[in-house]
Amino acid sequence: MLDTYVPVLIFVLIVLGLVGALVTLSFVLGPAKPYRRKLLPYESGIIPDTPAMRRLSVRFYLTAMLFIIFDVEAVFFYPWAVLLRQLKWFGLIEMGVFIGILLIALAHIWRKGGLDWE
Amino acid sequence: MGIEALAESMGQNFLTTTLGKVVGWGRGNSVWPAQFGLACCAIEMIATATAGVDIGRFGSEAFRASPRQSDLMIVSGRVSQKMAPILRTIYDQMPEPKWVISMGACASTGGIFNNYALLQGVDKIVPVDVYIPGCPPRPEDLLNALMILQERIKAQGILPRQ
Amino acid sequence: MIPEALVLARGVSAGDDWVTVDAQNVHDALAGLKDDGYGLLVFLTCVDHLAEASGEWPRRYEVVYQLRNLETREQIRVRAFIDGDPPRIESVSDLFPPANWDERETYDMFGVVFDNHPDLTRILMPDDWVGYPLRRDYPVGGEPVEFSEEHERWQTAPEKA
Amino acid sequence: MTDTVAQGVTITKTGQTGAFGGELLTVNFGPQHPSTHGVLRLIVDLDGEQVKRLKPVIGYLHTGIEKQMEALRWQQGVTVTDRHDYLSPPINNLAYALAVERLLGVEVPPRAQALRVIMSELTRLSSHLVWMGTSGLELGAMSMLMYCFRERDTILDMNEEISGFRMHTSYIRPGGVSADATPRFLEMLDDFTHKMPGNVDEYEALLTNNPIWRQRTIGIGRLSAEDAKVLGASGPMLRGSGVAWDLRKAIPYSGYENYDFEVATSDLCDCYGRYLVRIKEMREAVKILRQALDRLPDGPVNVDDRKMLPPPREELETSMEAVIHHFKLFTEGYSVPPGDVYVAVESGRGENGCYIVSDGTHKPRRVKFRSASFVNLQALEQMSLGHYVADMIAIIGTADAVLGDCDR
Repeated sequence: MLDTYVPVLIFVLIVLGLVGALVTLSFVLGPAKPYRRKLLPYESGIIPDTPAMRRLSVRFYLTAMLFIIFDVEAVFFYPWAVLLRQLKWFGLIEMGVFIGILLIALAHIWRKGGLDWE
Repeated sequence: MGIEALAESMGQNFLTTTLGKVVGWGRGNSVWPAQFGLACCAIEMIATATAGVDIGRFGSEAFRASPRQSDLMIVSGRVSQKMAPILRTIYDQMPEPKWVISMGACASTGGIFNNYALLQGVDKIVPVDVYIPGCPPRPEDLLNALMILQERIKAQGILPRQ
Repeated sequence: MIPEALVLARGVSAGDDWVTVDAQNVHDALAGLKDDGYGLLVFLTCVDHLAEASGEWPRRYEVVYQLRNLETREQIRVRAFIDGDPPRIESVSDLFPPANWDERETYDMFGVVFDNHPDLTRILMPDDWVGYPLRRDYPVGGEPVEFSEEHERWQTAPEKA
Repeated sequence: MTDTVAQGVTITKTGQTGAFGGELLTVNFGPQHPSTHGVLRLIVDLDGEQVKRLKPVIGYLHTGIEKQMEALRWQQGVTVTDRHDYLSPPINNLAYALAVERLLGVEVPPRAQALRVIMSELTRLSSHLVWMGTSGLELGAMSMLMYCFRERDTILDMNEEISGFRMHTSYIRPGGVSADATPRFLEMLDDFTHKMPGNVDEYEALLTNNPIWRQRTIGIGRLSAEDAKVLGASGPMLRGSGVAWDLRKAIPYSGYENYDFEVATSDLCDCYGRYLVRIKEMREAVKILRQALDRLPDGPVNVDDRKMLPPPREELETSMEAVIHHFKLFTEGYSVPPGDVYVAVESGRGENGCYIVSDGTHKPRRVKFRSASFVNLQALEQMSLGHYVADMIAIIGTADAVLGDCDR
């Protein structure tokens, strides 16, 4: 039963090998001379003395959260789409309920003005 | 059974080289310049990057905006006293190995402006590898300088770690 | 037009007519001209007449305002002579917005202080630069070039030839 | 915390809160930035993505050109005037040459005036092409750079054909032009004027109805006609707001009055309007080139005043005065009667003027270049308040500031 996962294993090994080789090669072959002025933050040539960590407005956080919710929702569509034929009606109704709930949530957010930026 | 003998027996489809040559070849043919256009030479540098005189044939068409991703700084234009510390900062923030091409008379020696406002030659603040005469030099001159630099990079091979 | 009392002299030089005004009432003169239709301050600069052979200038610094009337296409140049260390004059950036940077540049290059200018700091030179480059007594600078007339050693016998 | 000071420039009071309680973030669009068309530094206060305050800091390309010209003789100054606005060298030469000629009271022959008009229009075209190429590149239209620089190379080949130099031609000098137009140049110009309108159609096809270009430029960087006049903007910045002020029509110089062309204006008052103005100006420039080529008068191209211009080489063997004139010119140079003059010419960016004060010696007492970019950059803050950072890139592009011209 496990042999169906062998190609995945080979793929992972190749990826790890390649990435590992690239990283170690560039670490070994590339000269590295870190000194203070090189590690200072780059801001178009000026050494910034203004703190970069400023309190950002809440809108960014709100938009990020909304994105995550609806992005994760999209992830659930993939397995459903693959098995659409086999699941026949049961799958459709099940997904319909799932989408319906999130649609109501989206309508609520839209009405409350969570989507517009200003 | 030296390497050459092995190559003989394998019917000549082997290429034997040293790691240094491979590293030099890789680095030489993918020198990414930092976008450091100052004055008139910058316009000729852009002209070099366009289709007419294509710098892409030498692997250098990716003008990186940030010094972190570039290994060649083409100082194209006159460096004023106010710009000198900034040029030095940008040079410092470029990762090793890095090279500098001083494009044009103003960058190399202050050019026709021998006065209080200009840095008389960029080699006063950064080590320069290739100088290009001309005011502004033709795009072909910039390519010629790039080829000279590529020969020099290929000859360097593996650089010491520290 | 400018009230006649303020005008010290008037003339035409190479086709451009100019007016000399006393430094104290430059602001009123330009305000008068502005109401008269000269809405655009083309540029504002200063000329240093230190040790000048030709012409007898009342004072060392001459601040020049070039005004233009967009409708009638007339141009006029207003001069004001000032002196002192640092030379001071009234700022006109409240009448003409472009004067803001022009005055900062004139301060940067000549050291002319414009009273009640919103932000009189250096604009072209580095902020910690000492000296005012465009004054006649400021050396051109740069590196001495071997074969040029300014280079005294070259004119004497070059022992190290 | 005190005011945040970067290199002596006080920028913002810390703790200023933005719209939703977020603090203002001070960001440097510093001298080395892909979108600032040169070494312009903008200190920008951002509330999230919106620009709350913008302070341009210039001077990073200050070359001391005005001091340099005081140390050079009258005829030597031409090489320096090429290099301060490096996108329109002949137009700077023209301003300097016209100023010196007016001081001397000298008039150049008609053929020289026509050649000067040809070189100015070619330069205006190449300057607009560089603007469109780099502005397109910034707003995502990468191929614009390739298209525009293809035409620019043909213009540079023409520059090289007539003056031996691609960019800084030093072609227009006090007293005339450096060399007569060669037949090959006239051929290339004739061929160019036939091809160019087709190329401009190509640019329009790429950009004018391009939805991304329209979205990024329409309504961005509004500058009303009244503000443009008050701020002293000139060139496409002024004509893009509906004010039909073009120095070639308003105060004609060098024979512009006998060419018929329209002043390109658009009353959209935004980046898109200025783009349309520049496209129309390119078409008008080709029309002027066409007329100048058809009615190119023949005759001398220089003033025949021996005090001002060296005699032809072959004359040096025969006549003694020629040798004396030649010697005097190249050791001391000619002197200009005392006085001051201001001449303004219309460059691609706006009004490029040259104010010269002469004290009768063989070096100018003071040369001041009225630079269009220096004044247009002051309108940057007013145009970009309230916009997003991405729109500010389009606004920097539309100001078409050349920092060599701005810092002199």
